[in-house]
Amino acid sequence: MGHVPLSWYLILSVILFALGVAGFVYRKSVITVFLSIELMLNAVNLSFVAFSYQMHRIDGHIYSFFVMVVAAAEAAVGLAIILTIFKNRGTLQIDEVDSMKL
Amino acid sequence: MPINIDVSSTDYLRFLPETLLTVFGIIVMMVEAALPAASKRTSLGVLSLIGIAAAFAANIAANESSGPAFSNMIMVDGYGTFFRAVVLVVGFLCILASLGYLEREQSQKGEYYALMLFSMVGQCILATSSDLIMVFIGLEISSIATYILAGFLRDDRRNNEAALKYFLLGSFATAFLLYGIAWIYGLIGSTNLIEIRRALDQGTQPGVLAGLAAALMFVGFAFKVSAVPFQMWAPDVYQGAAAPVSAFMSTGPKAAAFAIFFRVFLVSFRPLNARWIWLVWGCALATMIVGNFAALLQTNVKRLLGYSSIAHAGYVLVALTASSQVGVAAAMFYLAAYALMNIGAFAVISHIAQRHEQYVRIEDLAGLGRREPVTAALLAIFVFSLIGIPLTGGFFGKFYIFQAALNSHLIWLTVLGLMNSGIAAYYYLKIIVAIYMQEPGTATAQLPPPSMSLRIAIWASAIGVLFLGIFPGAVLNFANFSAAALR
Amino acid sequence: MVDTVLFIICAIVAIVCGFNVVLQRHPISSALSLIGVMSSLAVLYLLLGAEFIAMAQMIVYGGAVMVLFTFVIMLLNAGTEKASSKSWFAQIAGLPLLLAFVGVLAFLIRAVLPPLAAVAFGSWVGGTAEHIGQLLFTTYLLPFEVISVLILIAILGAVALAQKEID
Amino acid sequence: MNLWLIPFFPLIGFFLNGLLGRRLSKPLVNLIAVGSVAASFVCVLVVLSKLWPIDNTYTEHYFTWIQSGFLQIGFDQMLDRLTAVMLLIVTGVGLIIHIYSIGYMAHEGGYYRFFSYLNLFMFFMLLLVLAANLLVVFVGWEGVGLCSYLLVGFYFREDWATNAGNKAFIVNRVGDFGFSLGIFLAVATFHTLDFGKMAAALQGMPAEVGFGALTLIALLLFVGATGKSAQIPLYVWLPDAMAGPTPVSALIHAATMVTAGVYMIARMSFLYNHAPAASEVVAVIGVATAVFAATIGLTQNDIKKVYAYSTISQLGYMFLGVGVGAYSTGIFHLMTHAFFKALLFLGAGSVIHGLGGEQDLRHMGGLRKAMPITFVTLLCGSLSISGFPGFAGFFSKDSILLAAYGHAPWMFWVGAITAGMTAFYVFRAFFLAFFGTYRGHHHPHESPAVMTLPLVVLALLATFGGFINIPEFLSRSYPLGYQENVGRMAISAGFGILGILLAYVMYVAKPALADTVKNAFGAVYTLIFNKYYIDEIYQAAIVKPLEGISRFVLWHGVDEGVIDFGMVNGMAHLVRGWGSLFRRMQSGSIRNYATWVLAGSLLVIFVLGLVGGGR
Amino acid sequence: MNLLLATLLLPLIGFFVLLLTPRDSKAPFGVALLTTLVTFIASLGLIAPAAENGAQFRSAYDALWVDAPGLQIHFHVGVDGLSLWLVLLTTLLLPIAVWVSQTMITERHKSFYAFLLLFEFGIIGVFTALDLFVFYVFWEVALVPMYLMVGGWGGRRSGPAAVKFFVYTFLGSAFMLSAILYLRSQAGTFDYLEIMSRLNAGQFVLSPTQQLWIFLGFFAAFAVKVPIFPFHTWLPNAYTEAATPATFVLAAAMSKMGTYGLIRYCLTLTSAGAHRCASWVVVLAIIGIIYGALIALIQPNIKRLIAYSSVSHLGFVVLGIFSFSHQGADGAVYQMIAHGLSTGALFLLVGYLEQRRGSLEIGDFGGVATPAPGLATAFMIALLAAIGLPLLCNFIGEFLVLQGAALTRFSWAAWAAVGVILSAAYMFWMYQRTFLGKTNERTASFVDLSTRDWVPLLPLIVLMVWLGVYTQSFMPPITSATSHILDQTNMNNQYQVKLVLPAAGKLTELAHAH
Repeated sequence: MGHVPLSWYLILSVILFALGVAGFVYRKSVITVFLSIELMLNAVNLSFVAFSYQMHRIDGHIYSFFVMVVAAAEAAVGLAIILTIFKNRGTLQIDEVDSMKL
Repeated sequence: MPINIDVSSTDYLRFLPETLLTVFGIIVMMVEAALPAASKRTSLGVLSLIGIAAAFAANIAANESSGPAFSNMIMVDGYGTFFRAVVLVVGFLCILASLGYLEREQSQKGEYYALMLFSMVGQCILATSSDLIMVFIGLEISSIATYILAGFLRDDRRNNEAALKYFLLGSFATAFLLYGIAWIYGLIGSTNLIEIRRALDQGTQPGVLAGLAAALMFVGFAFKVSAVPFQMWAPDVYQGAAAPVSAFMSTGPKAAAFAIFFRVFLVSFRPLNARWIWLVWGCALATMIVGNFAALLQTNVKRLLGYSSIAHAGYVLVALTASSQVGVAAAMFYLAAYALMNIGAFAVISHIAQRHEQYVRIEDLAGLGRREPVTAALLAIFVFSLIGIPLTGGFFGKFYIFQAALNSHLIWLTVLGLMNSGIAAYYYLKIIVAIYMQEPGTATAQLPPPSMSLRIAIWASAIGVLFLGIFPGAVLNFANFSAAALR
Repeated sequence: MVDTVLFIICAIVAIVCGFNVVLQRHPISSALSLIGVMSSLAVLYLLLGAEFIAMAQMIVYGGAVMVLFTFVIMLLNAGTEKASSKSWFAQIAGLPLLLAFVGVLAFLIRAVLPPLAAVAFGSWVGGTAEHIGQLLFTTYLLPFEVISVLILIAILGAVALAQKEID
Repeated sequence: MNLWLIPFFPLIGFFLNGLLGRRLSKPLVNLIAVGSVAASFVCVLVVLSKLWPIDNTYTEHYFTWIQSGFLQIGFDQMLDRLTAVMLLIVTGVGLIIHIYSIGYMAHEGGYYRFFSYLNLFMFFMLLLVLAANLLVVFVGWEGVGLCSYLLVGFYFREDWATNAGNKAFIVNRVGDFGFSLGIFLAVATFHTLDFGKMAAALQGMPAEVGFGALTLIALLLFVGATGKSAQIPLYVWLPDAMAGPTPVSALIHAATMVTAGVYMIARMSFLYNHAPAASEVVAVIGVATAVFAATIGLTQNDIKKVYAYSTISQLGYMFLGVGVGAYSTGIFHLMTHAFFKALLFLGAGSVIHGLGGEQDLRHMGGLRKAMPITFVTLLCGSLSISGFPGFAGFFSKDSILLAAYGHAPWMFWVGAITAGMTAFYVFRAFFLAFFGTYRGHHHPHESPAVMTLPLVVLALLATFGGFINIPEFLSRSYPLGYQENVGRMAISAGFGILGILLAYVMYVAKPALADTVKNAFGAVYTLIFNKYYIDEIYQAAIVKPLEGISRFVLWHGVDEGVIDFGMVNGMAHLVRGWGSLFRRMQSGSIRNYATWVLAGSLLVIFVLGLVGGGR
Repeated sequence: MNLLLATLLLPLIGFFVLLLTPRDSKAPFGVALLTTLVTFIASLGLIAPAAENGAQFRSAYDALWVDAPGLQIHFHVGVDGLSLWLVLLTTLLLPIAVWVSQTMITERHKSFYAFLLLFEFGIIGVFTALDLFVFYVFWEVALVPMYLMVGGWGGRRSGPAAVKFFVYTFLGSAFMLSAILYLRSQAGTFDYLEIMSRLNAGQFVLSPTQQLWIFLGFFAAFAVKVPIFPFHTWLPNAYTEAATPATFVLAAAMSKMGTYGLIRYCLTLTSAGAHRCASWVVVLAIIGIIYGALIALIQPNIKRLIAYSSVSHLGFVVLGIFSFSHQGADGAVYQMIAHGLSTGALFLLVGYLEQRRGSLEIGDFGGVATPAPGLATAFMIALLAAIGLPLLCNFIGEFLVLQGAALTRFSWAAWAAVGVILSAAYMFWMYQRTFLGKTNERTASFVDLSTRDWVPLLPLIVLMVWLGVYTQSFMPPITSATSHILDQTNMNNQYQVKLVLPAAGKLTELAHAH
């Protein structure tokens, strides 16, 4: 005993992923919603690293690394998009961005 | 850990199309910086067209020496080559259609063309990738570039909204995909598609967990191809984005996503076939039904085409359900045909819509047949192809898909699918009715003639659609031959 | 023992911060909570022997990305969320679906996943910068090169969409 | 031998007058019209003289008309003694009436049209008579019906004329419905429609007992005959058909076309001999029609209507004759009837012509001085139809009644009483027109020679035609079917004379009596005067309901309501309903969309992970 | 040069040539007329070979069209006695349509002619295709220009009518495509002759259930196209709203596509299915005959009346086909041609009426015969043909159909013959109210038919008489084709023709007994 079962890590990952989803579904500020996506990506990273440990291979780390890069790029683009939204609508309430529907 | 990497020139040749696209993307940006402020930026578009042409040539060359490259990261085979070609043609036509559009909107910028090219890089990678890491990166490159393109006219509220929706939901779905990749990695220890297949064939992993991984990846792919119930974004985004961008989004990224969808599910997850086949069955049916039924009530042409693209995704999913070589070939053919007809339709709409896309309702098409008989006739060809009338690519694709389905004994899916295409005729015909059977409205009355580049795009799409419908043999042969890659 | 304690502490911090991300009504609180999550994850990465990733997590994520976020939040002066009656489907169906999601996945991990190795701190250190670097420039050369296109796109996108604010 | 020439000439006449008549002068039109019939008459004479004494059936095959499977139908014509009689009647009487028409139609518009129709009629009638198989009979059968329609509706600007034309054609179609079914069944039974072959198939077979195929065929064909020959229940068109010009009534609705049913039954005697039940029906319908129509005839005021009902009645006699198996008597009466009824109609036409179109008996009277020739000839005709001994009608009618007595005495009695009624109403009309004082306004005048000459010829035939012994002539094919019986002949003749006397008393001697009688019978009179309200009953029971059902149930109800609105639009609504549901799910809200993605992913995980089975 | 190929491709070539002509000139008319006439002349050459032996496909042309692994599609066309007259009917009708379009179409002539030519290409293809895929392709190719013609020209509500027409038929053909694909998955080829020979040789067998489903698939498409009750509700709208030349080809030529398909494919490929459903189909056909006639009886619009009469007339064709008798089949084919001629002529005349009066409500007419005797006469002739007067074309068809039906089941014929009575009623009633009676102030100035108006009518009238009198010019190829088809049907399915009443054989038995 004394060692933490890997499955705990995985379950933590699941919980964090789910929290990310929850944030996406329940938060009403565009920025928080976007933050929730980052949370989901972090959760996935945790899984990658945990699985890497399991197999003693570092491919998972590479994945995590790439995910971070992607997240950074997404952040740049996403925030730029949010900027344009704010500029045109003067709001960051996600529920008000629904002019196209039905 | 042995370090043996020999990257040969062949590897670079196999990756040449992507490289060329990137290089031209960079050149476009540099040239733009060098251009005097007042000069016209159309030349940038021409430059990117040249880049695409070069990439196309490189694609053919790469196919001559097919095989894996960069330690099995990508796999150049007929299948990949086909989709690369589709993507490149799509990009070419969309840029052609964009030239005049951007001029009209006074948004002629180098970034647009560069982003187009970069997006195509991602799609080409998707078409050829043979490792999930490449899948992820290709998908992101393609998607992020497309998010920006969707919101490219940043002063346009609809563009903003489209970009935001596409971006947030796209990233959300990508997270699922990524989670699926993590699980695959955790279960199998590799993300190489062939390795996954091999491991699953041996069956040492719990099938349930493999199923879970497949399910999460399915969510990601299904989102990208707008399959029910992950289709919600598509109509909103296609409606909101600029028409040439919608044309691009609904064809290029979609074809690429389907390419990898098929590759992953038919190569890697084939051992799980029994698990996912009914899922895809239901998904295909639901996608056809939702797309077609919801489109019945649309009055906005772009939104209508958005729903129609959902429905067409459903047809392609039928081919996936068939999960046979014929099915793959059918899907390839169909996506190529669909790309042409959809780009054509969107291109004509972008012309009719006029400045700031004021005229995108069906009734704005009224009387087009009298005012511009040629444009109208071409639009009619696209619409008939979307309906699936013989002698157009749309028909032959649909025919081939359902034949594949029947060969795999999917009788009910075939019947229901074909019924769906019958119902679909109704909303497409609303366009035809407007063009030919109504008096000209205000929109068509003040229509300036289409620009030369747009005309070329439309004509090329139309000729392509008819060629695929009348002489499907060559493309079909190639598709069939290369579909063998997915075993 | 230390492993367990560390894990539990970090896990609790991560979860609490995660909840905070979801529950806070002001974006800036959510952003700060997210930094908390990331930091505790960095510790967990270290526990799992991923040195490089732990560092990258702090520098890239905690540093660059989150700073960008806070910046934008400040820039836009994003206020507290307003209550909205829209998206009723999300309000109603969200929670049960989430619980089901967590339940199913947790069940699968506990019940179906074959027993995995237990994590012992320092028992395996593969994820040094050297290891990563080697792999990155051999096997993962192509993705590594290609991801530069992504960065390029990000730059382009930021320029294309936010140009006016910049000049 | 070229039998085809016989109908061919009138056909040429039809085409010439029909296509060019408008540009031709009247004499030329006359020449073509009358000439073609005359040529055809000559042709008949030549043919008959060559074939005389016509002991065998002579057949000519021209071309295969229809060939399909086992069924082969030739365009064939044949000639035997029956045909010969018919040919002579049709061409002979036809010629006379054509000549008469020159005078009668002289002042009418559409002169060429009239003659071309008349020629066309001759063509079809001759085709019918000469046909060697049932289908060619049917061609003529329908063709004469068409001509009847065209000629009844000749005054096409008038609604009463076109209504009558439509009625004639449609009622005939109902009959033809039966006729055609008979043909189908005959093909199914005999595999041929040739008279010769059918007869041969039945040769030596016993008569059918009960109700079998043969009876059914015979009855179905008889349904056709009731239509064409105006028998109960399809007689209703004939009185209305008097809307046509009077020569048409004479030719088509008295002398030739309406007798086609009788001819057909005689032609198909081999069949009816094998279907006694059907023959019984024919006889009963015949006798019933005879008496029924005669009662209506008693009360009519329109001179042509009187003759029309008398035609129906006389046709009933003929069917009685052929129904009881005495085919030759039916044909005999057919011939004499052709003479005297044509005469009566032409005489009536002469009266009408002389009075400027007046047809109502109440507006005539005392014409015997103004129109002496018409008076005399019409008297001959009236006596003939009344069965006054010595006149043509006497012989033929009595032969039928004698045959009927041999079959069933009640038929004889009914027939004899009918004869009395016939005599009464014919003479009623005669007396009302020619005796008493003139009650009209137009100045009456005698008709021109071109009209009176035919009257004279027909009067001679009506008077002496009875001496042409048709039963004897046809005895080779048809047994005589009756025995001479002076007593019974006297009875029927007596009824006739009684009728004439009664008419004389009521309309010449004591004119007031008529009204007294009329009032005495009150309700019965009204019933009969209104033709038993049969037209109204048909209208209320068939036509109106059919229209109502078609309009409200089928069109608005089923077609527009159930199928189009209910099923087709209902499906569309269903699809649209689902569509709008899917559309409403598309709420535009990003968070909702994400929730759908979440829900979808759960579903996918369930299906792929848990439902997929296995580990 | 293969004459059939020439007949098929000439309209297509003409179509492309037409596209190059200037819009506002006489040139499109000239090109269209010339093309259709040359096509007609070329199609005359098909008679001789096909008449030699109607059971075989002559002038056949077979070329590999699509060649992909696992999918060979042959462009295989040929003419037998069944398709021969239908092709000729089409090629005859099209020049007429072009001719009358000159005056009856008021705008966008060029497009209309183009669609006519495309339509001709499609429909000739339908009648001659020997490959199920090719058949389907032509089936739809004929539909599209027709849809555009119906919707693009004509009444105010022609658009919705056209859409209904299209969606209805397209939905039907979706089932047919399913059936074709399924058949192919069983037979391994699309080639009709190949499938038949494999079936006959027993190389593959379709179980009765399979046959039933395939039959139903085909039937759905054909039933809508014919149309068979209750799939007919698109027809009155489409016929009435379309411009008259469009109605003309729609009614005269296109309605034969469905019946042709029934007899060509349903009877042979899926004989067991056809036999199993025969009595139902016949019931529907008979309902259609009577129902169409009854509704025609009270129609206030001439065009709609003739439209419903078409439902009735085409019911006869279906009845004939599904009586499985020689007479019925022959009659059905004959009736197809006859209906094409008579209804075609009627619609032409309706067009003339509409030109002169601007309306087709019967109430707006009356007394037309007085100012326009020629028009009235021509109408009467066409009408007489339509109601099946002997010596005119429809009679032969109706007679044989009813005869065939009577041979199979007498009650069928009895019910169907009711339609014959009713046809006289509605036609004559309409004629009376339109042409007869007194003129009113609007009809008094009616202009009679000019020479130009007579030109298209004359060939139709001549043919109506010719087909009615001398059937031997037309019947032999039909008979040999239908007997071949019936042989195949019965070979694959032992079907007893049941007579309700004793046949001749029984009579002779009776005779011997005594």
